[in-house]
Amino acid sequence: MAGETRFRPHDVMRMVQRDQRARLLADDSIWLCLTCETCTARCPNGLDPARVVDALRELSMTEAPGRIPKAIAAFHRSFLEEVKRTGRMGEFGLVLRYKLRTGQFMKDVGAVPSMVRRGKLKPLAPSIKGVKGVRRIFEKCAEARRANGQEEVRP
Amino acid sequence: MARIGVFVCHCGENIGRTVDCTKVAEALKNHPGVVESVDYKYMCSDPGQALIKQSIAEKNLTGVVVAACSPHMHEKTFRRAAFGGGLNPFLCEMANVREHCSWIHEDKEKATEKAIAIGRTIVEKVKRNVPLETIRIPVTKRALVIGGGIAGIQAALDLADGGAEVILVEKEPSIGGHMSQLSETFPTLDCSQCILTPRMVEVYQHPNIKLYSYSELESLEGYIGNFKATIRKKARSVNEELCNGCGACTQVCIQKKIPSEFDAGLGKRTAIYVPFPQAVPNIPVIDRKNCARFKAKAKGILKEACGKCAEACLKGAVDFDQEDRFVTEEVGAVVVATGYQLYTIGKDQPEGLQGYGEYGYGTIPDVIDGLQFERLASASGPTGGQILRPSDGKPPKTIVFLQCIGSRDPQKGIEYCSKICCMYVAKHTMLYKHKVHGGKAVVFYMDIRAAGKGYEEFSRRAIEEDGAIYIRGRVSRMYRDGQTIKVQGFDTLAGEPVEIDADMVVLATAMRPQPGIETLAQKLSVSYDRHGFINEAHPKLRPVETNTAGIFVAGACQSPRDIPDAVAMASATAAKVLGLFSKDQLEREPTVAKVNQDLCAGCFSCEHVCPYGAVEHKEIRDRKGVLLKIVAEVNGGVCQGCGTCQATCPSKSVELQGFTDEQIYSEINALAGCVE
Amino acid sequence: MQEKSKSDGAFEPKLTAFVCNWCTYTGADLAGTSRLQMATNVRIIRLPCTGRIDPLFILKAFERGADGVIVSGCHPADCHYTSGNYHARRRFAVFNDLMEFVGIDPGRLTFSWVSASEGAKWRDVVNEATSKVKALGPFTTYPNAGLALGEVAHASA
Amino acid sequence: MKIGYYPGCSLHGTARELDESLRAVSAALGVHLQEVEDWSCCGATSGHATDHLLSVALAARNLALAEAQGMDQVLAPCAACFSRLASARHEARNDAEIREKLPELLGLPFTNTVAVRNLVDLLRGLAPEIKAKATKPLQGMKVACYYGCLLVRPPEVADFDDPEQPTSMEEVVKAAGGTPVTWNHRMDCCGGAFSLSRTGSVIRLGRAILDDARTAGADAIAVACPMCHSNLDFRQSAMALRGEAPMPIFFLTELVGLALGLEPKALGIRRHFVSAAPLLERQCAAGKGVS
Repeated sequence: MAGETRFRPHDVMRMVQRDQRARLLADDSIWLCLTCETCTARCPNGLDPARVVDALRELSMTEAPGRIPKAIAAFHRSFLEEVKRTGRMGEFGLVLRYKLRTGQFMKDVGAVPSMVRRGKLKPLAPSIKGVKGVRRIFEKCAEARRANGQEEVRP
Repeated sequence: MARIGVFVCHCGENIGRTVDCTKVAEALKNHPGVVESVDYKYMCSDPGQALIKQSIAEKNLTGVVVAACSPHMHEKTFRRAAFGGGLNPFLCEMANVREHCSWIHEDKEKATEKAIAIGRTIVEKVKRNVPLETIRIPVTKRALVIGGGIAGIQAALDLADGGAEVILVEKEPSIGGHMSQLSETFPTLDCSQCILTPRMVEVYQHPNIKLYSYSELESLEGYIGNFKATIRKKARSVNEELCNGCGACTQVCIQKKIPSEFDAGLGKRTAIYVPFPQAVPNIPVIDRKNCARFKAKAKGILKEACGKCAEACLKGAVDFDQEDRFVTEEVGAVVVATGYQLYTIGKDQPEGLQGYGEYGYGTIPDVIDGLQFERLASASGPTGGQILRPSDGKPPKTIVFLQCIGSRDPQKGIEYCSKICCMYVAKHTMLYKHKVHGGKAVVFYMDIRAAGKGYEEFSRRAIEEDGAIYIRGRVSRMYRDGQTIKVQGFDTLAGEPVEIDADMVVLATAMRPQPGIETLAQKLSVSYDRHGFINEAHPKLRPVETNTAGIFVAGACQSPRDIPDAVAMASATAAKVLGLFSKDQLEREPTVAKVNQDLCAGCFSCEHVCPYGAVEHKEIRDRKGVLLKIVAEVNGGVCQGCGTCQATCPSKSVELQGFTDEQIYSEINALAGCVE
Repeated sequence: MQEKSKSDGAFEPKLTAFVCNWCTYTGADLAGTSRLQMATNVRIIRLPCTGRIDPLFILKAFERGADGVIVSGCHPADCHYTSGNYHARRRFAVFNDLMEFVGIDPGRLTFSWVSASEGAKWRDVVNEATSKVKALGPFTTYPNAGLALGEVAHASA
Repeated sequence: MKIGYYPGCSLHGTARELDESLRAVSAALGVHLQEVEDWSCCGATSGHATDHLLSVALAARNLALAEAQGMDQVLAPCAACFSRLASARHEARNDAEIREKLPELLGLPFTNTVAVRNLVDLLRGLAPEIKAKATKPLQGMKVACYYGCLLVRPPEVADFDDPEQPTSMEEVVKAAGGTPVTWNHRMDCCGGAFSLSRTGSVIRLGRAILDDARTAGADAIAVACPMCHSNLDFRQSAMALRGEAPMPIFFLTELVGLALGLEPKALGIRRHFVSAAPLLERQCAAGKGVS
């Protein structure tokens, strides 16, 4: 994915060293990282750019939420929302939420019948038994963020 | 009554930062027997030493304690100062409050407390020191040089020209080392063999040099001026006395496809072989692992196989039954010059190191290392100096060179810089461009480190005159794409990815010490760092000495070195050794054992444990010559002062001077705060 | 006998280290030049070789208030004096039993080999011995002091 | 052999065939899969891209459940789930602060005693059995083994095979009687979680992978990750710009199942978007075992 980004892993590391937070967060490069971990596996200095990018994304959620590519933010929100609701990621629910967020109602619609035919798309899934435990995790993590003075990550 | 002076050194800030030196001096001032206790910024400086000398005279001191660095650092300095002040030097001792205190602790209060305790301990010891006289021992004026590469050759020649006898030991069948494999050398592009081979011949012909090729050091005993080296002469299977180097044997050998070590695996050799035409000595050796006759024997076949080389030899020099032989040589000094090996690019890596799977772990035949490229570029190489791909023998139109493979990579390889790669890669691009006109040379580098006379100019020449393309950045991976190698990397200066279709890739792999260096270092009792490089005694002021007196180090076995460095170090070791040999006798510390012959019962337990055979029998007779008893006596010239005899003696009648029971008990007591 | 040193109320043990000049002392120097931080509880007594160490030194150290003792020299086969450490090793094999006999917990005595290039190992030896002795608490007296020290001396010789 | 089983969300949805084929193959090989009761989502990319602590805790919940249910190892057949669970285990082992926080976050005891294993790791261990029980070996089928990202990277988390030149998938394919091809894009990323949000990227990355496998002469690609499968299978029609021949994408378990003589239907192979039928018929017609 580095080919599609403005800042590549080494640029990101350099900018972090030079504390160019604003420039980094104003760009969507960090959101285009797929966490394939190649940078981390090959860094001769044993650094972990993949984790740094994760940390930057976390920062970006609270410091520059407007800068996150809409489709990607919508995807992550929809995903976490679905997990928080049912304890698992139901693809139907995820896609539904995503489409409501992005307004791309028609995208991939043609694929729906073939998906259903192949038994790959199930209707809205019921929650798991221990969904309260999952919600507890979301709430505790939100608490921890508030305690650190960070804003809540809002799924 | 003891009158001790204590001198506390701040060592600039090295001690003062974590130890309150003034407080240490104050505390020790009140210690029984101490009549003078002061602190000073730099005790080892001239004014510091003058302070000690002055106090000895003014306060009439009977002992001196310098609380400063390790005795290994400055004991000699301060003993000389004490002597200058009129005191027997052995009445001066050091309390180590730097290496053993200020540098390893951060808590100032605790460190100060500990420094005081260390000071007290040594004060108590010095109170019990007695004047000792220096021992003089003879020097064997013959040097052992281990390793016959350029460093060993230079050291041997300088020593021999300076009048010393030299024993040169080389583990390979020929001297010459890696330098003999090189095509041309930076920064002058002069032919490596043209400058090296005359020196190799000179070694062979020098009346003062005895060469043991295909030999290794088995063991080393003794001490400075008086070493005894045992050398294993590996079975060459060719009688060196009879062989005249005609080469008939190698012509008839049936094994012709053994990868040649000299050609870095790119060329082939026979099983009986001379590594290269200019080898010194020009005597073949049989590689028993690959020889048909020995292989048959190893398989248990009784019938004698092959033997063509023996038939071809008119001198009858081939000797299949030869065995390893051992010779001993007495020498006064040792120079270690065992050189380097390259980081392997294969998948199998030594412990702690990883290979480079993203570069194919050496599975792509046209990915080679620097030494292999040297062989391709060398007129004496497998291609006669033409640059051709190992896979199909075609000249490569594009070569990509990757620097820092293994070097500067603490994650997968080693963190140090191998120093020579920037320069030899620049040289490689030039050699390539001179030989393949229109060829494209691309270099991926992290930094260009060209510090050396003419080096920066040389690497600029590669770029500006010969048109090598330098790309700052690393290659993320490469793979075979039909006949070419796809090289994908990143140009950090342009800020964009690059992809190059290369015909050949040369990896500038890291320099590592020779395998087995640890074993050798242990035989020599010299220390080595965690990479296996031999440690010098002091990184700045004693760069060619080791921690063991009489053993010196030159070349790439100490750290990555280029040829000028290795040669300079070699000459420096020669100067050091010749300096040592300029004296007929060496002075040695009188830390030797002495027997109290009144107490000795003559059980000779000491004789059994003495590693040096220093214990002799002495007859005690009365005035009329009647034998009263036989007691032990220690030969002070042979005794090395380990003190094992003293710990063993049942009647406590032998004592190691400078480390007597009384002195050690006083130290133990002092640590407990008991001062008598 | 001196009172046990205390700071912040926590027990700070005293350890005496008998080390050889060529390997461990130099290794400890290397720890210093490498600025490796370690516990402050160990005091070093430098000897030419572990072969010089009389088992009585160790008993004496305990008698004089040490809570722990470290004995460290060259690795086997690395002795500067060829074989001093072998003699030491043989001697201490016998000595270990004696320690238990007089009632010293063997955990208070650490034997190790630290070469001149093992600064980090020396740090580990110091830290581990210190924490081990810390856990054992102060050494008060020979619990089995049925026999006088003199007899111990003869037993060990 | 008994092993804890964490299917993960995809195996109940788009990657049903992985669940089906895994269960079928396990039964045939005598591996008892004990599903972690009441498992929840591992958090996936959306977790770790937005809240580090959340990502560790969501994954750790499942490890804690497995622990409570008496398991000592858990199989996570989805490479992404494997990576998240293994990361959580790795973090909890190396970060004392997180380790101490976790029981409170989860409301469950957690001592981090459950090992996490991936699908390829498990099958490689079973290679001798696969070979012995392969009644219909995949003779002649040229398979490009596609590892993707998360099976081997980062090496200290995955702790499995060589991070740059792994061989385990090839070993499994060989045991099943197939012929692994040598190709270059074995470890490149397929676009992962961007299937919905950046479909264009996924198509670009996927095409490079398919092209390379084709050049290497592969008949099919084997994967061990629902995301890789979805991107290469579901999105393949969009990647075939120049009308290239379809390239069936198999889960590694499906190939093993075929070799063991299981019915394609029981393995869920009919659920693929790119039909495997022509390839399987060719194999059959050539008398090469696979029905």
